[in-house]
Amino acid sequence: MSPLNAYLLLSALLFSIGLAGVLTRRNAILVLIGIELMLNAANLNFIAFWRYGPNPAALTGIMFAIFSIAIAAAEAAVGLGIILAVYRHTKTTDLDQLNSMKG
Amino acid sequence: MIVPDTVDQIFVLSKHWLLGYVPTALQPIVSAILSVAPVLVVFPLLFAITTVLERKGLGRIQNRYGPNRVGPYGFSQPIADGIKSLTKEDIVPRSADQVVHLLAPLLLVMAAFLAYAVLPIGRNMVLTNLNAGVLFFFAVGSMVELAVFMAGWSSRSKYSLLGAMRAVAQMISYEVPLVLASIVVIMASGSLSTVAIVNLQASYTSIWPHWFIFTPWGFTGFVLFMIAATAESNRSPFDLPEGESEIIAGYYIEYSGFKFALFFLGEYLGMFATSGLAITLFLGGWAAPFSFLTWIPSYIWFFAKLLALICVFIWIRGTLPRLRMDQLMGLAWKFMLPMTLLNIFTAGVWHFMPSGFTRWLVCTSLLIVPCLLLSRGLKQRKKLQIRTYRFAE
Amino acid sequence: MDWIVKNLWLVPALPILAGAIIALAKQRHRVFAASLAIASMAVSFFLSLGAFVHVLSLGHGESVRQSFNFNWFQFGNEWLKLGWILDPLTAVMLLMVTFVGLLVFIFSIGYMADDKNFTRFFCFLALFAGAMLGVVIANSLLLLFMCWEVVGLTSYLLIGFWYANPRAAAAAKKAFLVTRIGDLAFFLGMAWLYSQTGTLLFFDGGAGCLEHSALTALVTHTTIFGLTISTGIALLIFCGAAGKSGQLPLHVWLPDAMEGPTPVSALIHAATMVAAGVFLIARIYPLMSAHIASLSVLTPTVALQVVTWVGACTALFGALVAVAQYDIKRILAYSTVSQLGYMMMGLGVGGVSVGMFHLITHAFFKSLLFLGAGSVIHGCSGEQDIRHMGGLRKFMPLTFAAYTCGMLALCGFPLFAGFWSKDEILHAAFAYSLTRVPFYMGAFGALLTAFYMTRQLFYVFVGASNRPAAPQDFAHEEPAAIEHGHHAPHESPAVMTMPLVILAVFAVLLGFMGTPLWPWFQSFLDGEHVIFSFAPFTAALPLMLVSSLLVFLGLGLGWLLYGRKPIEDCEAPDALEQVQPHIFSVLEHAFYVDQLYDATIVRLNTWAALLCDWLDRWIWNGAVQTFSHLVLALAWLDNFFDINVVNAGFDAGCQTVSRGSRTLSLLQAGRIQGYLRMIGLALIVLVIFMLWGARA
Amino acid sequence: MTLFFLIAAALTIVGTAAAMSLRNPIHCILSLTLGLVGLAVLYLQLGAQFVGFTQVLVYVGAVAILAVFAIMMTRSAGSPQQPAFSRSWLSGSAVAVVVFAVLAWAISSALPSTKIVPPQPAVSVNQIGDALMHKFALPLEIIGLLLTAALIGAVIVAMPERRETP
Repeated sequence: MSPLNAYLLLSALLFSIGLAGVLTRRNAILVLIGIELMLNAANLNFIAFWRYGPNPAALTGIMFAIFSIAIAAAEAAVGLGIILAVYRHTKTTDLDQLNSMKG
Repeated sequence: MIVPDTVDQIFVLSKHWLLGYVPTALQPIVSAILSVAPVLVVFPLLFAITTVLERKGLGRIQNRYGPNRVGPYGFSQPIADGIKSLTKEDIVPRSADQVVHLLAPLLLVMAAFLAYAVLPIGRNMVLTNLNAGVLFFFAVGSMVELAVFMAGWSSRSKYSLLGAMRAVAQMISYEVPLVLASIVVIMASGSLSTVAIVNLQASYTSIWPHWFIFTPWGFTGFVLFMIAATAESNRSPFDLPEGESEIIAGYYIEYSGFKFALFFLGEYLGMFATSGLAITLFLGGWAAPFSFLTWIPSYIWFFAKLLALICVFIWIRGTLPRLRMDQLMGLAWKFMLPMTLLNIFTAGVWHFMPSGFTRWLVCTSLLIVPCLLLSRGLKQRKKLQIRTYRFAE
Repeated sequence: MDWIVKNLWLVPALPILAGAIIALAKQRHRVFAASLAIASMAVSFFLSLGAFVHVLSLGHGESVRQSFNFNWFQFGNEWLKLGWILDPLTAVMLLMVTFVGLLVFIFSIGYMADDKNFTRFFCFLALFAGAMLGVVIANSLLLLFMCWEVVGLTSYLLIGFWYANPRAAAAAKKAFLVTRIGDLAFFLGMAWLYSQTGTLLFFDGGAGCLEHSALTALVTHTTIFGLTISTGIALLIFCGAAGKSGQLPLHVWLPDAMEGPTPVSALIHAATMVAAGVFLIARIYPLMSAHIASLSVLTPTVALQVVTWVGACTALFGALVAVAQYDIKRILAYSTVSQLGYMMMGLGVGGVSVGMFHLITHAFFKSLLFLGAGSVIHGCSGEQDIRHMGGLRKFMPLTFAAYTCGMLALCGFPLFAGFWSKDEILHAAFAYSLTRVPFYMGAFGALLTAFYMTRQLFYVFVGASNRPAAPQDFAHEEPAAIEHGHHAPHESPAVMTMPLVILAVFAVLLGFMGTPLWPWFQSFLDGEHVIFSFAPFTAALPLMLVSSLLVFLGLGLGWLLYGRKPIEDCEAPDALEQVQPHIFSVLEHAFYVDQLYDATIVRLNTWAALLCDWLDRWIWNGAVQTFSHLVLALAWLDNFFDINVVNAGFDAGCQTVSRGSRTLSLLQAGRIQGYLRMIGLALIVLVIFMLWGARA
Repeated sequence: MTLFFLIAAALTIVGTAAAMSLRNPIHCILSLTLGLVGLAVLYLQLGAQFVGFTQVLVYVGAVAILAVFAIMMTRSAGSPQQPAFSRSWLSGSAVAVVVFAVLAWAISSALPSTKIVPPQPAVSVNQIGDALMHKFALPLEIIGLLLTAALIGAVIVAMPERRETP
């Protein structure tokens, strides 16, 4: 069980925990957090592969992680903004009720 | 001079001396403990002294004696306070969220102590010489807001929640100018590690030290940094969260006894940490003010500057009235933020211009003119609007 | 062109105009109608006289014929032309028709005096006279045919004058239909002639259909059975003539036509109309006698042979049947049939002049006989059956005298008009190149003629007056006679007896214009100079003796059977009947020809009608019904198909689509987590797929 | 598989699991911050100090607070009346488990379990700064643009409509 595998397994676990959160939680904000978690799992992968990858000096892993964190932050901000707007409009953050976008 | 050097490094040498007696297996842990322990002892003592100093200072400003009953001239007052807070009953509201209620003060103090890891108290007397020291400092600083919120929310009372919300909003608003102000120094020094920044300032030309404060962007940076710092630690003009006259005691209203004391400890430690960073960034850290004074050990200078800044804080607390919430916010986003960005710009200009009087003239004018304009914007007397609740309808 | 030729059209136009005016007059304008009709007839007569004088003055040869043609109407780029002609034939006929017509008009004033529809009668008479004159002067076969039809119409109207009487109406209808059959053949012939020659004008300055160029064209082509076209056309036209003149197959209507008033019978069924057929054959004689140049001029063509044979048979038949009739007018009718047969035979064997001479003379004495019969009926207040008459000699001496002159002329008593004309025919028949049989038939016919006329004379005028106390069935009597009451028979008034006397004079004297000694009439018609010579007289002498012998024989027989012992009982069977009852009954019923026709044609007609009715009712109607039902069934089927298959299928299709869409829409239920779940599954599949690929 | 790694991993997993399963949203956020700090520690352990401190600064400092604010403003701070999990939680978690199983299987089967551990790469902030300024200059600009846009967008979206009467 090489350290890389360990980290990958950990990130896979993190990812599936985030996915479980997204799929099961009723509150929109917690779903958003679940998504954040999944993104972080991806970041962990980046850093793990950077650390145990063939060419650590290239710093691509780190760069990717940094940019990913930036984007995740932006996404979180906009997501929460939207959730607030939805709440103001429909007075609820319960995803099961927010199903007007349907066929 | 040999003598000052050994005196200067006395702590470092003693630590290595002690380490010699420890078995190698435990050495990393023991060395960590040995370097952390003095910090954990020195700064709480400093906290005790500043409480007394502050109360006597405020008294003198307000033309009255401070505490003078306990010990000589009231200087053993902190011991009495300490015993009082320990013996007081620790009341926790029934509806409070027990776990979060307990965790809040611990997280606050922990965050404060973590901040000292990167401050260079003396020549090579720094706990951890991190490459991204300043970043570490701010990362840890941001946990304070979370702790404040936990405290406010967990005690389930409207006043504490209101206080917490105000505190968090204020701290977030002033964290941005704080970081931007420090960025100026990082840009100028080209490194994030605090030790490198201080070493950069430790050199002298003739007798004048190369402190950053003696540059136009340095001085404005220092002023902006100090304003943001006072806001960060909820002191004096920005102590809206625990404005006694309105919401009694802010987010730690439901705390009593030792947890209450911890809150105070955390607050003061936070103040010491940010002023420490100010010292390392602008006032040359442990560097002596004049070349001929370098014989005095470096840590003496660090603590001297620290005491000076503390007195400034106390002085400001005594003189300036409390700001209104919207004035506070306006100051942060309409004055501080533009000024810091401008400061970064002037630092850039400073860096590329050839040294000389023109450089000084250009940079100072670049800074003073917008400062006057922006401050005029703040002074407009805005009609006091009816309070609109910003609750998410 | 002289004035008379150009204005020849006035001759027929005046009577027609008078007829038209009288038609507008009211029933009570009796005097006005009569005078107008007679006036128009008189003017026509004078014009005809003028025309006759003009023709006389023209001299001889081809220039004798003058015709006036005009464009009638245009169809396509051709003009249809009509016209009238003035030649000796026309002149003679004009004279005869107008003169006899005038006398009949005068006679009918008296005869119809008591009739309610007096004006209507004169209107029809005037119309008939005009039409007859039209036929005479016509230079175009089309114009002739038109007038021919009007003549047929007026004969129908006049026969059926007392339309209230069903027998009269039936007789009129019968006359009209039978002549119609003949006219049909006539029309076909005309059409065929037009198609061949391209014109219907007789004489059009060389281009007419009776002129040399057209005739040669007709003769050269042959149709079926090797007959030349001219023969075919001639025969068709002869059928028309046969119909109108009552020749053998189509003669049945003539005896029944006696239902009409007696002046009608006199004018139409004795003198003019029946003569029209003979005149027609005389008019188109060049066509009939046209033959290819190779044959000699005198050999009779097929058409003429047919005319001859038909004429001969009709003559014999008419004579035979007349012997066994009881009705006074019916005897005269059959005698007319027989005489017309003689005329046709004359035309066939002798040529135009022979036939026409007998026609003219016959017109006079036959109309005399009819008018005489009319005055007798008038006298006996409508009694027509000769067995109920007798001994009228004492009551009606003038009528008796005129009647005997007519009877003798008819029989061909020497020196009377009939003798000369009938002798000419018999002479021509004797000289007939092909066969001698027509001559023998003609001779026997002459014998019979003499016999039945004497029988009639004795029945009516001689012997005891055995009028029955009360006349049996009144129904068929003339309404006029009924009011007359039953007092003794009396002489007719002057207006009726005067024409009789005039006609009697002509019946006696007319013969002398065409005797073999001085054949003026024949040469006048042939357009040659008349030469006074004894040669033909001496040649014809023996034949004349033979015919007069026959006449005396007939008279004797008649006196033998009927004259010797006066007839006492009207109910007793006829003398001849006692001798030969079977033959007598056959003759009396006219060889059962009517019954034959009824049995064959009429029944065929009814069957055809029934068949058509059945056909129409079941076949056509059935077809239409079945077709409509078929359409209905089709419509029902279509509706059924539409509802159950199309609609149902479409609805089912729509339902499945909507159901499918509903299930599909569940996929997109708006639940975000649902979508994410799907994405998760997709991720799994993707990874597995990638790995699977990698490991393989 | 040092002890230190195990502790940090356990910390992260416990934090995130709690974040996804606790009833009270605020508790979820707090446990999330715990998990994220654990993750930052993992980054430090992997030698990426800069990323670790940014992780803490960005997530614990900003995103957590933002989430807390969002929760406070949407009045779902109190313990929620309805059940915390959506009706079809079973299938969701099942999918997650299967995803984990597949990924785990993929990882374990795909990569060769080499034991050799490459040396700890020493990365200084200067190197990161250089890389940012040179190799990754364009992405940096784009990220700057993106962040400003996100900033403005979030403000506009969350701003109450002007017609709101006071």
